[in-house]
Amino acid sequence: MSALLSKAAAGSVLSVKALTKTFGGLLAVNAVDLEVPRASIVSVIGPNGAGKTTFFNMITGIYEPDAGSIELDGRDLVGLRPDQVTKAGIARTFQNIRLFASMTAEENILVGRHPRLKAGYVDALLRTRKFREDEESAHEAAGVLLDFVGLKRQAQELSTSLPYGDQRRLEIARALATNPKVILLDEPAAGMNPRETENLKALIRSVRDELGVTVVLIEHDMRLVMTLSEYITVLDYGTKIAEGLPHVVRSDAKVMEAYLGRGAAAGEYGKQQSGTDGVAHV
Amino acid sequence: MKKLGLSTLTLGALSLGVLALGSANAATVIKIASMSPLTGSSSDLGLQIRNATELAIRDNKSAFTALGFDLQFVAYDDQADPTTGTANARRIAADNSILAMVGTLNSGVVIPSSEVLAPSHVAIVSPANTNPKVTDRGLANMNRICARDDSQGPAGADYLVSTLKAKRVYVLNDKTPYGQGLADAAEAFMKTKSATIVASEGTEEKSDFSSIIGKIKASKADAIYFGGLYGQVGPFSKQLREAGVSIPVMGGDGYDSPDLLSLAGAGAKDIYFTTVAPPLTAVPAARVLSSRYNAAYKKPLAGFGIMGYDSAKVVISGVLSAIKANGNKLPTRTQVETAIRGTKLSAGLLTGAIDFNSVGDRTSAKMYIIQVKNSAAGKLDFSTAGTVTVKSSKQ
Amino acid sequence: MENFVTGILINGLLIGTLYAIIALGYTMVYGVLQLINFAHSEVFLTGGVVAFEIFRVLSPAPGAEPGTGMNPYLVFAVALVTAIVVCGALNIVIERLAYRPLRNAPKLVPLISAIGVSLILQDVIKLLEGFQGRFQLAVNVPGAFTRTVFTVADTNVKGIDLTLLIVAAVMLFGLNRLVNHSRVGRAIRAVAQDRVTAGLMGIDSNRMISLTFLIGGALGGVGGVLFALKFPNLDPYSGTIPGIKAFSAAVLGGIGSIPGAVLGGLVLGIIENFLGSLSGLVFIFPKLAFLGAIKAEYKDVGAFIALIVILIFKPSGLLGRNATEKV
Amino acid sequence: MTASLLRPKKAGPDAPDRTLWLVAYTLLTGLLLFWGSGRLDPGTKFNSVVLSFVFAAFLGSLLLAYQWRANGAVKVLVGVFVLIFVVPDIGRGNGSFFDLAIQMCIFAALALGLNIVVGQAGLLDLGYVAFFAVGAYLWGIFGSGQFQGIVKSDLPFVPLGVGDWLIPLLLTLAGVAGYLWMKAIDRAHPGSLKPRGGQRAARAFSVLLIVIGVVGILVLVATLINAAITSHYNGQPAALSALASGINPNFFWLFIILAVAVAAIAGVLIGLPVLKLKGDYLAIVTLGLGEVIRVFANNLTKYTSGPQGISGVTTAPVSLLDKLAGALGFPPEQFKLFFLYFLVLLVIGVVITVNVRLSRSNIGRAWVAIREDEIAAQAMGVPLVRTKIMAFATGASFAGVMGVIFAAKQQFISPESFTFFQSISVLTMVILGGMGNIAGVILGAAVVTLLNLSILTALSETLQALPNFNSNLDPAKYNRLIFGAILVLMMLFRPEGLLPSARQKIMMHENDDTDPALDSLNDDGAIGGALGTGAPGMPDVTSPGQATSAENTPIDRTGGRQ
Repeated sequence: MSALLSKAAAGSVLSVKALTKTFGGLLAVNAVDLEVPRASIVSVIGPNGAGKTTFFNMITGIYEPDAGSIELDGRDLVGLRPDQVTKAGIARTFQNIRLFASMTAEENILVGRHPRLKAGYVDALLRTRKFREDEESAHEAAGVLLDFVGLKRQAQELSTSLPYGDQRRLEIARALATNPKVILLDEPAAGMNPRETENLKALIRSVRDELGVTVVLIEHDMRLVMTLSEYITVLDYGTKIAEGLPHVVRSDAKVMEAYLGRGAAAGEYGKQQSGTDGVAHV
Repeated sequence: MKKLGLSTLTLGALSLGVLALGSANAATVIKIASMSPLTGSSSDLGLQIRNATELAIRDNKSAFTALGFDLQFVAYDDQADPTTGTANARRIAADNSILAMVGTLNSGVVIPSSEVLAPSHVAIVSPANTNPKVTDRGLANMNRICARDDSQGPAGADYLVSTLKAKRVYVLNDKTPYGQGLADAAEAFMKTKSATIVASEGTEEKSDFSSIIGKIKASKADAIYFGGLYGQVGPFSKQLREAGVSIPVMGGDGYDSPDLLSLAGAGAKDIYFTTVAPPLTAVPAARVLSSRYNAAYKKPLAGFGIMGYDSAKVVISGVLSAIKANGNKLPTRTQVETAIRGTKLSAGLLTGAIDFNSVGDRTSAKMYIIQVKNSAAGKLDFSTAGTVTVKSSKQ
Repeated sequence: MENFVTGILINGLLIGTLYAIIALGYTMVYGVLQLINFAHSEVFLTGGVVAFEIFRVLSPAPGAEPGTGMNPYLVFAVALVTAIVVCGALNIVIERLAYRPLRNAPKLVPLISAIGVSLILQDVIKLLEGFQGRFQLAVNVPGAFTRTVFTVADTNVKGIDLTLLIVAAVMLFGLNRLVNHSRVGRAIRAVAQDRVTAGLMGIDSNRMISLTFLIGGALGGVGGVLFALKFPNLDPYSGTIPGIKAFSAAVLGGIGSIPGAVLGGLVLGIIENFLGSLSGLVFIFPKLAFLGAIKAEYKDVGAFIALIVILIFKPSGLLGRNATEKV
Repeated sequence: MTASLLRPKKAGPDAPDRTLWLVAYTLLTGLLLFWGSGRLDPGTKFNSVVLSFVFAAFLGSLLLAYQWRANGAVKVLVGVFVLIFVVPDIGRGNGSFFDLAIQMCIFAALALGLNIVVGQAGLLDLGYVAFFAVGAYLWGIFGSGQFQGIVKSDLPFVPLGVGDWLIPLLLTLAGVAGYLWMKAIDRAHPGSLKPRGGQRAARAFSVLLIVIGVVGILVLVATLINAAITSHYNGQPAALSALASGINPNFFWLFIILAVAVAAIAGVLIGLPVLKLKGDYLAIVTLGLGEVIRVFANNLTKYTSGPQGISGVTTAPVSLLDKLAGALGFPPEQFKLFFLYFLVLLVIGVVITVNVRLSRSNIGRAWVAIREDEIAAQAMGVPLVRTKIMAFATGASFAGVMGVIFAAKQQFISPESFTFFQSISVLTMVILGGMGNIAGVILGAAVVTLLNLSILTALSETLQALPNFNSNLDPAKYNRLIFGAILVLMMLFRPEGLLPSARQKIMMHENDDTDPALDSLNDDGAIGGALGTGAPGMPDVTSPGQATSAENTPIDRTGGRQ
């Protein structure tokens, strides 16, 4: 197990060491380490209130950690503003969708291109060649990304008028527009029906396979997590209680206890539902 | 199609309706305009000017109908804002039936407006603009019957220093063109005399004067010159006297209103001010006008009302003499302008004889020094403490 | 020298208490609706106009000999009650007509509506008083309030000053009891925290919001009466400046927190008086001649600059808590 | 009909081609205007109220040209016909229409500037008129005798004592040292090791030093410029007397460009400290800053001659244009109006182009993004403070340019023109027209200016002519009531404005359907205010101050299939 870890560490694009955050007395995240190998799909799971979103918000600069370091390809991101973190190469989606309501699908994605555009204020004023090329490349990229997430036809529709599943995929496309090295998905499957979850699984895989973007996933849908992730880290009450390959984590006693409570860990429930589709039928 | 038909229909109705309104009536119309703030915090003073002008026009309507003219009054509200003032001035210039104007209250409004009206020779007689710049520009259409800052200020200051023997004077102003102009002129005059100016500052405060009163006490001043209006000086004096400071407070014609007594209450004692308008007690005609004004507008007549009335009288007499000079036919605006500039009027005026010098300032004016003290009936009232004749420097 | 300083402190405390009372009206409404109730300055002024009318009618004319007419404290009580009723009702009507339909609109919309209401009220007051031929209202304050009760180091403390402090203390105590220790208070705070969840708990948030506006209006009315008695000169436009200063006090103390509004009011009152009197030191310490430059006209500006500086370094105000940030 | 006129949809492709009707409408209203203003036969003139409405209807043809689907060339033709031919001709006859047209353009440019700050970036600025004052005083001081007064008061030139420039230099150095120290503290405490206790105080002190440094630089620059000017005019009585009516009026053109820069810098200086604040706080602080600038204009008597104001402001000599105006039969006193009218049209054209180009660029999208949802915008890489500063500076520069033109038109400026009520009336124009929509905002400016300077005045003129009219009912006396009523009614019934942009309409009616008591999840009403409208279904961003602050435990949605 540790061999896998060390190999991964060498090639890891994102390495988080001893990240800690306290709110008043509450220890939300307690010295959590996370190594994310390049072009991999990893997940961070744990019951509600385990500190997953806080952990995400620290990586993306929304909260400043009390201790620990976050390195993206060797560069420490702690203390950077969220827009600087995005520019450095980490994009994210949100637990509750935060699309720009009054903008069309394409415009939402164009905003994602903002950090990559070189044309400045004066270029926009004088419509210089640099500006026109920028806009052209942005629209082109938006078209590609819309196609990538299968929303080509809805390009000019307002983001709020899209069905829920499409809005989720649009948010992912918008995050991809920032040319990230790593994309953080915060419960993308929340509220999705089985068919939409299958499409999402295919999309996440193609993000990694075709775009070479590393994916870090927070998700409660165990079937999705188990089939997609190459590596899983489990948080409970802000501390890491387990990590490893999916099948290892699934049978780990501490994980079951965290999810199902003490009795379950002792195996009462384990026997009846030890079906193939994973442990935590919470 | 339905939408289009409707819009042409309404436009047609609009134009038909117009015919009824626009028809010319029998006697040729002569209009005299007034311009003063009818909205905002200084609308109380603006209304005095507007109403007094209307009253004067109503009194002289018969003289015009006798000559076959219909004298009308139109009031403009400049909201004490230069932009609105110039916009109104353009409207007045465009309405050829308006031959002359009474106004305005704020120097900041009359300066740009008079420049707009100068090319079309619409004469202006101002009851209240005391800023020297107003007439120093030498416009042919700009006249005023009130005293300039640089004559009213020294008149008050001279009384303060020589008659009341003030040695340490605290100078205040209300940060308006009127108040600061007056205070600066008074301060300059007092510096030439033996008085020392302990402090000179402005304040736009209208309610809590405690910090200024604290400074006045600390400065051990023995007199105050406050360039401002009664709406501010009233409460200031009330709080001053309540804080135990009984030194005299001297100011200009901005104090001249019965509201000064009601606002200052017992604190009005020993307030002095200079004004060209006579106190109601001194001139019987003023008392008559005051009762007629009160009847018509349910408001007491104040100093600005008297000045407005006299300004309107000057305008009316100017128009009348222009008509006579033009063989009882409708005079041109230029004729009215020269007639008004050449006014030599003494009868029927409350503020004494009026004639203008080359730039439109009043050649000489009798200024009253008014003091607030207990009258015979034991009530605090205005009484004349002295008079000063003020000559204008230019001829 | 000590006369000078005590003068600053006492006057600062008095004007500060007035700002605090008005600021409470802003804080209550802001806590519940996150809305700057720009119209509050006119609701407060209405309290002053009510006081003017009551004292004009009931209390003896200034000239009349002492001892006639109603007991001044009785007239004061009548004025307070009338102001509470009138201003409370006015505030409820304003909320019902101009704010409730905009409850879900973007924040800017009810804010603009509030500015509109404040402009309308200014001219309505002018129309009402104008018909009776009045613009400048001189409040007929009975002797009991203007008489100097005692003097502290050359600063006269008058009847109205004491009444002001007593009424403020009583109101603060009552408000604290109501908001923090009563069922209704809990309901209001719940609606302030989270209107949706409060609704789920069976609280009719509309009624609670109307109640908050009633309380806010009543506070404004009382503030108006006290202001009118201490500074007995009003006109339809004299509500704006104290209104803006009171809101600055509420923000200074930490918008949404009741003790914050009181602390903010007092601090602003003292800062203002200090800046206004600063150039007075020249007379006491001639060496500090350069202080003469800080003239009285910079008094109001100073108060604004203080507000801006505090907001930059402690954005949630002196006593305010950093609001939550759900991401 | 009025309903459809009031809510003209941007004509979609299927709308009927109305070229003919457009031409018919323009000619009809043009004819009425000619007839009404006595250009046809001087005898009959419309009553002034009707004339104002006819003038408004005539300008309405521009609105219809914009809204209706019609042949492009005809639209341009109508625009040129109305603006270049008819309005000046009417203006020749009646100067007030000329002045009105110029004032409408000035307020339209101001509204467009404020629209960028409020409409597009969602930053409620209640002190916007301050930048208008900066532009007006910039040209007012140099374009009039005021500048000579200032120079004279500084003469005779005393070479700068060591102390004069040394102290500000030291302050600047202190500022630089403070900046380096702050950077050192940050480096010594990378990332998570936030400075604690002593270090934290040290960092705050270094920020204070930086502020002192900024003040030092400003004072240093001012002293050096002052010394340069005074030494230049020292002992040159000829040069000094030439300043009698201000610097060479041809500099007017330079000052229009200069006003853009100065106003933009003022926008940045005012914007920087306050832009971390949210919605309601920003509104109050900008209101305060607007008042601070008005009080400075009122009290720096040496430079602005305080409440007395500055008179005799000149404008650029344009002999060519004057000859043209003379040829067209304009009286000499209208030459200046003639020049300013076309100058204002030109500037409005530039302002609109800048506005359109910015809104169609990544900057424009960034503005809309931060108005919609700051957190999401920042997460997409949009730098919040820099984007907001750009909005502030752009808005300020529009106001600065118009300030210069306003000073030239009025020939006299005083603090009375730059009050809080002016900021509110510009805000009313933006709201009435349609926040965020360029054409809407221009319409709002036109309607409010027409109402305030023309229709209301005409109405009160006509009413006064009626016998025994009670002066208390004169509408002109209650324009605040009318302004207030417009604001409230617009917000209640049509918050998106007369001519809404599609984007604005959605935002304003996002959750109209829910009962106000139990509103949608959109607004969870936590303490603290924000202007952020928040995407639907998302709790509102509520922090009044810093974006990042203590998190209360979020109500985690129970994920996955239960």
